[in-house]
Amino acid sequence: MIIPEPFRLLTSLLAVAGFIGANAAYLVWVERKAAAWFQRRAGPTEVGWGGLLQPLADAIKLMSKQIIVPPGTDRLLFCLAPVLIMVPAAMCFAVLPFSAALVPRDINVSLLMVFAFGSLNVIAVMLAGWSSRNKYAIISAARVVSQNVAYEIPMLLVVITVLMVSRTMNLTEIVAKQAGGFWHWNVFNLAANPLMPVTFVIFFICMLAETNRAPFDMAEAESELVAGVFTEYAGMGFGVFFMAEYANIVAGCAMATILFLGGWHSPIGLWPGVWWFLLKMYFLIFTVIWVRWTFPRTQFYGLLNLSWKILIPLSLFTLVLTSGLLKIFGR
Amino acid sequence: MSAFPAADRLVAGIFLLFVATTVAGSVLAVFTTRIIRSVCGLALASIGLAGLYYFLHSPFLALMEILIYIGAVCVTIIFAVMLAEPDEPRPDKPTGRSILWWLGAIVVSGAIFWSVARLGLMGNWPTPAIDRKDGSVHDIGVALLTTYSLAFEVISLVLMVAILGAVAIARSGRHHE
Amino acid sequence: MLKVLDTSHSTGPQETFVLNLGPQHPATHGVLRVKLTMDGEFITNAEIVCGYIHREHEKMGENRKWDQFLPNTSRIDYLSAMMYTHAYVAVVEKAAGIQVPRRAEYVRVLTSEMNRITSHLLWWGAFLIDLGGLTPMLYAFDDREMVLDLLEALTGARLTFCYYRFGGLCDDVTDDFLTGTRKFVKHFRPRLKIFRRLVTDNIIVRKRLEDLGHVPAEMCRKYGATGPMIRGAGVAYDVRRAEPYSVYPELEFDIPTQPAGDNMARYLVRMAEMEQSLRIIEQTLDKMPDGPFMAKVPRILRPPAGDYVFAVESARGRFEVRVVSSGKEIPHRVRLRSPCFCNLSVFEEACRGMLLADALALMGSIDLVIPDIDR
Amino acid sequence: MKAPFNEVISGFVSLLTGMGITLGQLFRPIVTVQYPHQTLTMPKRFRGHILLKKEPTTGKSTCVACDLCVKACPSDCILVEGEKKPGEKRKSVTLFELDYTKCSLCGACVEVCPVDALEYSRAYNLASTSKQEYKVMDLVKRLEDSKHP
Amino acid sequence: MNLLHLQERPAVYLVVAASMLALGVYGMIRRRTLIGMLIAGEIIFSAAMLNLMAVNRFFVSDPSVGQIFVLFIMGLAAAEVAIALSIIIAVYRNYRSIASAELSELSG
Repeated sequence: MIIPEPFRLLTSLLAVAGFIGANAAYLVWVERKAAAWFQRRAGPTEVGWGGLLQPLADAIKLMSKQIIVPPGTDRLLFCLAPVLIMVPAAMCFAVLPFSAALVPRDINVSLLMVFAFGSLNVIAVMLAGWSSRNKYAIISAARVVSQNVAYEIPMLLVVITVLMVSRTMNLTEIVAKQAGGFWHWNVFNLAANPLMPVTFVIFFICMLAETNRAPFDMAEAESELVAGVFTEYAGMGFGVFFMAEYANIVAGCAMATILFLGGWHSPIGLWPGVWWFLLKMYFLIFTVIWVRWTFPRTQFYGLLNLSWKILIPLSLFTLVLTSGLLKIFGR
Repeated sequence: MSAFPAADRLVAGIFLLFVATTVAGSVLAVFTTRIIRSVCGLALASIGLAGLYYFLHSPFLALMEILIYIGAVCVTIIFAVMLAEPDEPRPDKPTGRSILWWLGAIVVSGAIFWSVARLGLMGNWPTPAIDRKDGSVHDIGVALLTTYSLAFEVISLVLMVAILGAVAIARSGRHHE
Repeated sequence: MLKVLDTSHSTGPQETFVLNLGPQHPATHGVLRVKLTMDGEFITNAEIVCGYIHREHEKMGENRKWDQFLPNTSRIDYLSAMMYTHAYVAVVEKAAGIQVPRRAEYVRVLTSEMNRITSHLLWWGAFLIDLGGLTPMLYAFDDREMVLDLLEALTGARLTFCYYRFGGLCDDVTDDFLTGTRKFVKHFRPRLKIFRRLVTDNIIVRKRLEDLGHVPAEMCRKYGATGPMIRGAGVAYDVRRAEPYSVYPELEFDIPTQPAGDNMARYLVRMAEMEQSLRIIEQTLDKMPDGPFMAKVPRILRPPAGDYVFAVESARGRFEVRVVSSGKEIPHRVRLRSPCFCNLSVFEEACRGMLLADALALMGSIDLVIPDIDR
Repeated sequence: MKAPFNEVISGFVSLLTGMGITLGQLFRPIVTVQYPHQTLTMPKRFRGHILLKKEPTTGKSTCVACDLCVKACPSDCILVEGEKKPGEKRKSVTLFELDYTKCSLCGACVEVCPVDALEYSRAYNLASTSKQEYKVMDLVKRLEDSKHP
Repeated sequence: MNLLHLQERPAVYLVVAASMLALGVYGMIRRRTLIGMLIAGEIIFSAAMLNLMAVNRFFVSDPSVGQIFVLFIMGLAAAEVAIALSIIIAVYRNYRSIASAELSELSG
């Protein structure tokens, strides 16, 4: 089926925007509900059936609030930061293959694209913290930068491992190579590298750290730094950061699904389709929420130690191991 | 692309947008007094540059530009800004000397711009190839590890030395331990 | 080259800044203000500014009749209301020479220990929130509510119990209460195991607590820090054993101590204390004598002139009430020695050189109740 | 070399254990009370604000306006006035005002009452738009308005 | 001048690169802090890269050569930034300032 290019572009734009919006809104609801159930509470129940209209109510509340730009801030950057944080998250979605046919834009170096735009995230958070001119926000911004720099490294190393196994930078092809049963998925591709499950865990941990999620939520750290970089943001300014956090989580979990869990392929090799992709992705998102509501926050230097002393050596080791195995057994 | 209405106009518009972004970013980076905005200018220029690379048939480099320049260089600079002073000292009253400096800078950069741009516009270039294939990532990889393997090794050595040097210099001033 | 750049003798201005923690900060659990002088994320100096909710409890005691001060006692440290009331009631009984019936003493110990469990549970939840873990608090509150329900049915209030009277209790314990308490003890032991597996064994928690926030026994003595602070530094000092009161000498329990003196030591001491409290509760339930719950007490109390002191072990340490009677209806002087004030004063010295996040973990492990600091 | 490796493994296992526990709690019923829809019944001994008891036979208070509760109150929040009606042996209460904004719910007044005229209310979710309503709570009027015997 | 096919004219890229170079040089002269000068230096690097890429695209037969060179420049730029910043921080620790005018100890 050939759809004329302008319509295709328009529909994929709308679909991506809608997908991000719906996810950001409803993951808030899911998170609140899941948190409540983990804690044996009921969660939102009042607005709509089972609190389903809660995101709408939240949005209305946030939008009706006054947006305060405190005196002394760098006004331009302070207002720019919330805008800037949404862009990279949205750009990542432009190349994510939801299924074989459902790719907004299939480009040859889509893997690189996701990580290139993913690395913009930190600048936005950083600008938010810096321009607030608030001590808590600046401490938090410094933390965020060193955290993101530290976790970018093992993440890219792990991705390079996957890259070497699948020998392409095209996400669609990476998934296509994992067809036919869960034993072909990269996470279980023990022939290429017996440490593949470990690399998946490393990727997942790095993804948590890159999206500033608990137990690595140094950006917010509400019991230490009040609200971290978001301290001075009010109303929808804060709301946008909140949405971007969920957009980033979705992007990260989608990447984990694509790189390790066989994308749209089913575990038994039958009926591939977008639902498998969504199922795996939402399972990972649930795990992210689950982790958040189980663990306390790590120390800041514990977090850096984890990256520099454990994750980077481990991922380097898997990288060397994979290349060695590839060299010996070839393809 | 042919099915797209007014495709070439759209493309030209996007191209001009990228050119404007690049130049505006550079201007911001150079002229603003706040260093943090200056870094933002550099980031902006990098985004524009990435777009220009895309138009120069090299999406790979475009993405690498974003990854390295914004993801690494800008972040590192901002980090250093946080450790050191945030702002430049406000310029004092213009003295004769500073005006002289300013005039000198204007003249030098103006001369450079004029001569290089003139060279670019009037230079005796061969006829440009209009529709050429892009160098694929595969080609780049092969060339890196065959023809340019020495340069590749030297670069990795330079990076290694840079890391070690940076660590050594930065560590020597630490007085907590 | 490297030598030139050595900055150990740098002459430039020190790069420190002042971080104002509080009076409204999520980590200070109330209106406490700490002025931190920071070098980056390291604390070079801390200055505690308290007094934001000073209510002059001591002065109130000197303006009221002896028994009119009773409601105040449960509002000084609202988390160990029973124990604070116990201290005041006991010092007045000592002054007036009132003999308390044994049943009342057993009930006092029983309810005090239940109160200790609620206090430690709340500390546990709040401490985990300080560390960034939000879920354990709800689990702790689940169990805490059970105890509070029992105590509410017994005393009529959930927090400010005001259950003890000079010479006994305001009302007898009910059978429902006793069976309910037995049920709770049975329920709570496995819960403590779950807490251990969920939190105590957790690697993140261990990394955040172990070997951080050292408060050695020396420092505790210097500032008069007591309770889990000093027991976490390896000193088995517990007023229940050091200056036995009520029926504690008849009961078997251990004083948990940890030698390390770090955050984890204090954490473990409190967790072990909850188990010891369960032991005490079981014993008091078994040994509960029959008899009156109230002694004969004159309607208007005029204790003979003198200076009386009585101390109890509250959930946070030694709580001491000193009253000076001039033989009148109204005390001449009421002096309250609250454990939190002394425990907090350790913070300024202990947090020097620590990272902000670790210092807040230290503050959490001290277990502050701000009204108790300010009184 | 072995120790840090073991720490990583045991640490990871401890994380999984924690996640197992929270997952177990996820499937258990909720324990909170959905407040406006569900309310609690207070236990018998619950100490709310005080009320004048209604004597079943006369439908009036037994209070004799002896002022003992006024003297017992640590916070000075009770005001009682009574008058001796002709033909009665004791005084009867005409005004019993409670300043609930000052009351600390200690129950001293209830305990001291010689004729057992006071009781605790079971109301715990009091709310009002005006402070005056709690500044002066006229208990005699409440007694007359109350429906229950 | 036809605006529609500007992206296929090498001169456009060369002029943009020239302007970036000039701006970078101006910044190098005018900026009074080390970090500001470093940023100006990065602009100059970018100008060089753009120039290389433009020439590579329009006048060179093997399309991967220019890309490889630009990659090398990026690597060098990253290394340069790392070293320069660590020196700047070390200098800052010593002098509590990164204004270039104040670092006159070596000027005698």
